[in-house]
Amino acid sequence: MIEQPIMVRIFDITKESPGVKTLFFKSKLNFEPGQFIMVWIPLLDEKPFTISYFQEELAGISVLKKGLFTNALHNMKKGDKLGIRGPYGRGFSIPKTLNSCVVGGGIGMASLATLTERLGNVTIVQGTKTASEIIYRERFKNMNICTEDGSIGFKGTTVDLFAELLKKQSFQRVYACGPEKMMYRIFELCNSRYIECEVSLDRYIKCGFGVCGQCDCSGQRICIDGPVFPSNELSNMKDFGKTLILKNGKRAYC
Amino acid sequence: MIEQPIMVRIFDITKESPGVKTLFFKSKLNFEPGQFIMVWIPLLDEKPFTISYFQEELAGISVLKKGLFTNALHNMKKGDKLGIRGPYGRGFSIPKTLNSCVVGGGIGMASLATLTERLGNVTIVQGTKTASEIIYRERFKNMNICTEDGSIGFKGTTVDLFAELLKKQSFQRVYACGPEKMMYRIFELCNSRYIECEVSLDRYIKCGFGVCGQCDCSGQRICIDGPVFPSNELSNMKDFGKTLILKNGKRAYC
Amino acid sequence: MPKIDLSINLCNIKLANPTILASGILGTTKALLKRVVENGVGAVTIKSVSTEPREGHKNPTVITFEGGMLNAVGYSNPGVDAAAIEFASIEDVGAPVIASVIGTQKEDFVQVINRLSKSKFSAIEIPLSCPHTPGFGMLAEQGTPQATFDITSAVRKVTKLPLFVKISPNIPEICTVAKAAEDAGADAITAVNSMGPGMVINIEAQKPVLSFKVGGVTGDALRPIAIRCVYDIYKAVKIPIIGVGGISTGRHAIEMIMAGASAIGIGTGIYYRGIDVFKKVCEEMTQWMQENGFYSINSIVGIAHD
Amino acid sequence: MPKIDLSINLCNIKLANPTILASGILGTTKALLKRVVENGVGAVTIKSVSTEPREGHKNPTVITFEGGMLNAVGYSNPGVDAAAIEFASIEDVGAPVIASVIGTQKEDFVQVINRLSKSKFSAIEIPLSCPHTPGFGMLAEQGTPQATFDITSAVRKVTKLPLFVKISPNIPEICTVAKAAEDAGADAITAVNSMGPGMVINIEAQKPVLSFKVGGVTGDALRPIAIRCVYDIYKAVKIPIIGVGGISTGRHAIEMIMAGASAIGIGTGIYYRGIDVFKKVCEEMTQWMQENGFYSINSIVGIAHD
Ligand SMILES: Cc1cc2nc3c(=O)[nH]c(=O)nc-3n(C[C@H](O)[C@H](O)[C@H](O)COP(=O)(O)OP(=O)(O)OC[C@H]3O[C@@H](n4cnc5c(N)ncnc54)[C@H](O)[C@@H]3O)c2cc1C
Ligand SMILES: Cc1cc2nc3c(=O)[nH]c(=O)nc-3n(C[C@H](O)[C@H](O)[C@H](O)COP(=O)(O)OP(=O)(O)OC[C@H]3O[C@@H](n4cnc5c(N)ncnc54)[C@H](O)[C@@H]3O)c2cc1C
Ligand SMILES: Cc1cc2nc3c(=O)[nH]c(=O)nc-3n(C[C@H](O)[C@H](O)[C@H](O)COP(=O)(O)O)c2cc1C
Ligand SMILES: Cc1cc2nc3c(=O)[nH]c(=O)nc-3n(C[C@H](O)[C@H](O)[C@H](O)COP(=O)(O)O)c2cc1C
Ligand code: FES
Ligand code: FES
Repeated sequence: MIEQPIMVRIFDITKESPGVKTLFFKSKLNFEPGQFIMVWIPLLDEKPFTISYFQEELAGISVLKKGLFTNALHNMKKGDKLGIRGPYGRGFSIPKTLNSCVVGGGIGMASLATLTERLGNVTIVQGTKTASEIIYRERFKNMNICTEDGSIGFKGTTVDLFAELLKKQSFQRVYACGPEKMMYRIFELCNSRYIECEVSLDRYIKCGFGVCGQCDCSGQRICIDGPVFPSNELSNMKDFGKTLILKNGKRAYC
Repeated sequence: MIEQPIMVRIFDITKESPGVKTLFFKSKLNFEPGQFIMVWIPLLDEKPFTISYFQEELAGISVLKKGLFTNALHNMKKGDKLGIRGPYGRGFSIPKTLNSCVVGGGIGMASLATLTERLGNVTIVQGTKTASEIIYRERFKNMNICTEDGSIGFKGTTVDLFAELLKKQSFQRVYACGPEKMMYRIFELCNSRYIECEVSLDRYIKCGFGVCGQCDCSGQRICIDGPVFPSNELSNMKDFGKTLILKNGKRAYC
Repeated sequence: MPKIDLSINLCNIKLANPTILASGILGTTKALLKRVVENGVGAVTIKSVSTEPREGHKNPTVITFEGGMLNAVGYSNPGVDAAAIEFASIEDVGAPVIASVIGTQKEDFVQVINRLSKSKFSAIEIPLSCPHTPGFGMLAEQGTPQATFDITSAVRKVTKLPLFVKISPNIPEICTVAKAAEDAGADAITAVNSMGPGMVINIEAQKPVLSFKVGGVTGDALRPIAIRCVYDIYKAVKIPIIGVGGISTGRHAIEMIMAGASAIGIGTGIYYRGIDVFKKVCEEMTQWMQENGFYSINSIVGIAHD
Repeated sequence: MPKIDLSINLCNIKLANPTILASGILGTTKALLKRVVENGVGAVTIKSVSTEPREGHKNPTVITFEGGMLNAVGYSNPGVDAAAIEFASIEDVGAPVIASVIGTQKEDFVQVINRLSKSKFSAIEIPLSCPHTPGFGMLAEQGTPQATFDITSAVRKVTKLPLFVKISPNIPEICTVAKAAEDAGADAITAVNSMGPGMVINIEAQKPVLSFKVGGVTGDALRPIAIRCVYDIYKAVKIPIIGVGGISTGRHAIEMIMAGASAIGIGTGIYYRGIDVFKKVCEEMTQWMQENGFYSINSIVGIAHD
């Protein structure tokens, strides 16, 4: 394998919410839910995105507008070219017939989308700050939605809603992706109830294939050992929920 | 494939004639009759030799003492190490059930030995200057032998003896290896009788895999296009039987 | 049969085996160094540290091609103050740790070394040879014999730790540079840094892939060059050599040691064979030594020479 | 849809396509040159010729490794008198033929060129950059800017044929050398010669494999270095560049042309893909150009530059 971007044309663009667009492109990636690709805009930069749609050689990434690079992605048009390489990393484990729940906070829902499709019958929790930020409403009809401002669904965070759900039912496995503090609390909740949990971590990515050391979390490389980690590994990762490493190598709090 | 010598230990040494020794070594070469290997003596040189024995992972080269390198080979002992790479080149074609004849002049017989074994029922002509130079007498019991001094067998050259044989019988295919002048005359004899002929040419070899251009014969590279050439190709090779190229690139007469 | 002993003594540092994690690969955190030690390495090198924090180049910073890898990370690092915290009580990692120190001028090297002096590093390495970071290495002419002598001398004055000078394969006068380092008091030569630089262009994008356009070449492509450099340097200096460049198997390691290396560095090999490349290389070396009648690393060093 | 046109005009030589057989590969006889032409090449280069016959180094002279090839042939050639006979009526080969001329001093170059002047060569190439032959190229310091200028000037005086100067990837000051060649009247730069040298040691034999111990590195390992060299030289000189190094596919050829090459040389590619590599590369280029909306080679030259 050669780790170099391949150029693909944007086949379609859909708007998921005011801040999130999905860019579709044709691709024969050998992709597992939870893995990511590196997206290159020549002369600008290259950044990691999860594949949020994957059907019949059409793949999509759902991009939350944040800074320079995601802005540039939002400004792209049908027919424009992007470089992609990957997929990289270890995805979610997908056991058959488990009673499971996915918990997505904000754009974290993108990482869980293809997993959710694969799992089929699964409890879905999606939470955002406010109603307009909820994505994939058409795609997943029976989501348990929550917003911090209560503008739609349950008022509160995904952690609050998940805790509510746990009062009524139990799960054999929980998958979470979102802000690290949120994931950490979901992980704790699961641990206290002996529920297996897998979360998809987020660190600054450079190489994407395990050599540069940029994406460290307690000796684990997010890009190749993760981004998905199960509870038993997370228990040994002291940095989880606490510190991350910036582009320049400095530590910062999550 | 990586074209670098692999060291093998000399497993056994047998004397074929006063001037010819066979060195055996264990090897899993994927070898076809007519192909050759490059034999390396570290710090000395590396030269081409045909595989003259090949049975159950035991391969042998029969070496005629000629100059510095073949002398060094003759001085080696059981257990000494040699580098080998290959096998290289195009070997003899081996059609089933043809009535065929192999004609070996001098050490040329070495190139024909494994072919002869593969063909099974085949007419064998071996010629040398004198009786003591005949090799493989135990190995091939029913050889038609000739010597220039008549000290054993037919008195004359392999060409003479082959011409005699042709008076009594015909062949569908003839294989020849020996001095180029001899091969050229066998080729002519065959042509005049519409017998298919294959000869194994001898040119100075450097790379062995078709890049250096040292082994040219009329635009054919002996090392990769040959060393075995069939009549129809030989007909277009003007240098065949006439000129060869020395180590320094100068032309000389065969 | 005598037992195979892979351990070495490199400038009075004891290594369980001759493999060393090369600088810039995974050496960003103490946790990662520890992980590499768990995977059987003999010693580790931290990612190079400068006085101030550096973001490095933008992505793409590391790519591969048919013959190896290209990188232009650009010396991203948190600066010496943060590094001193990250690598405090570095002795915890369980193997000797080499501090890689960079600077744009010799005072910087001195400053970084002084500020790291509280951590128990086993040696200092100064790469004067990066081919793709403005202000440093080859792009700042730190790789000339004179500059190598000057920087090495300045560093020598402020540390008693074994001092390794890391040099570039891109210069015809490599032996002169190695000699200059030796003369200035270096305890070992690390040979080599990445080669080139090289460039890969994506033809559909019509642009170089690396954001810095060019990057240092490592991996298989570099190995024969690195072997030749070590072979030549071995004849030119008396101090030990740490051979680095394209090593990913036990055979490669033995080859480098036969060329004259006393220890070997591995970087790109992690890409080729995983983070446990160190364990694999050691196992392969042990097996080869067993089969070929060698029982210590010392008995192999430089034996390809006449 | 416009027809794809691969033909180029290189210093007023018309080539059916931009592929050129690099010097030293198969260029030993007229018959082999003809064979290469039958396999679709745009122009061919003869193996370098000196005043006197040369045996070159002993075998092994050419080996391969994971990243490419190593050679130390050592400029074996029959000398100019025999070469003049071999390459008489060279126009028969059916494509432009470039004479590669070497010497230990500038008078040798002049002498060889004069003696070859009866043959209808289309251009002269002088490699000042071989890394493994004592008396020539890098081992005779012919690759410095000054020596390059001197030899090129001397040759310029005795031939009206297009003059190509072939330079080494092993020197930091590659652009200065290219500029020196241009200033001295070269019509094109051939970039690059083989890299290194490198060394491969057989660990069971405990000896370097090549009889000359070291050899020039070519093939995949060289490509990113060659691309970078051409990219840099393109900015430094106005004359065309023949890009050589690691090209074995149409994509590689396009990449080299985007870096700034007007034509491309192929050597080791013959090992990777056979003697018809030229045909394959041209077919692949044509298809790529079709798919990507390019119709002439000219429109691609240097477009990776900002
Ligand atoms: C495995 C993984 C999968 C991801 N999947 C998605 C996704 O599907 N959709 C989505 O919108 N976002 C995803 N992200 C986050 C996305 O990479 C960042 O939002 C994006 O890089 C921001 O770039 P920017 O220039 O717009 O913002 P900036 O202003 O440069 O940065 C905003 C924040 O984004 C993060 N970031 C920037 N560069 C990188 C980088 N190279 N690697 C990791 N994080 C970076 C930093 O935390 C930074 O604080 C994913 C991140 C990871 C690690
Ligand atoms: C395809 C092929 C298969 C061969 N198989 C055998 C074999 O099975 N047994 C055997 O005894 N000999 C074989 N030879 C010939 C053998 O390679 C030479 O006899 C040997 O190289 C002589 O080396 P030297 O140093 O002893 O003699 P030198 O004194 O160096 O040379 C004697 C003659 O050997 C030839 N020769 C020398 N070096 C080479 C070289 N690198 N390549 C080709 N020819 C060379 C030259 O014609 C020279 O005139 C074969 C040659 C070829 C091309
Ligand atoms: C991604 C990457 C980053 C590197 N960063 C540094 C660095 O910060 N300091 C340094 O001295 N060498 C650095 N190097 C060079 C390596 O330490 C090593 O010399 C080179 O990679 C050759 O070894 P290899 O072929 O085993 O990778 C880096 C190499 C790579 C591939
Ligand atoms: C076996 C071999 C012999 C060579 N001989 C010569 C030579 O005689 N003169 C020369 O200028 N270059 C010579 N070269 C260098 C090539 O012309 C070319 O510059 C180099 O191989 C890089 O291109 P490649 O990667 O396509 O092989 C030789 C290369 C090889 C592999
Ligand atoms: S991003 Fe380089 S190791 Fe993970
Ligand atoms: S020996 Fe090199 S081409 Fe045949």
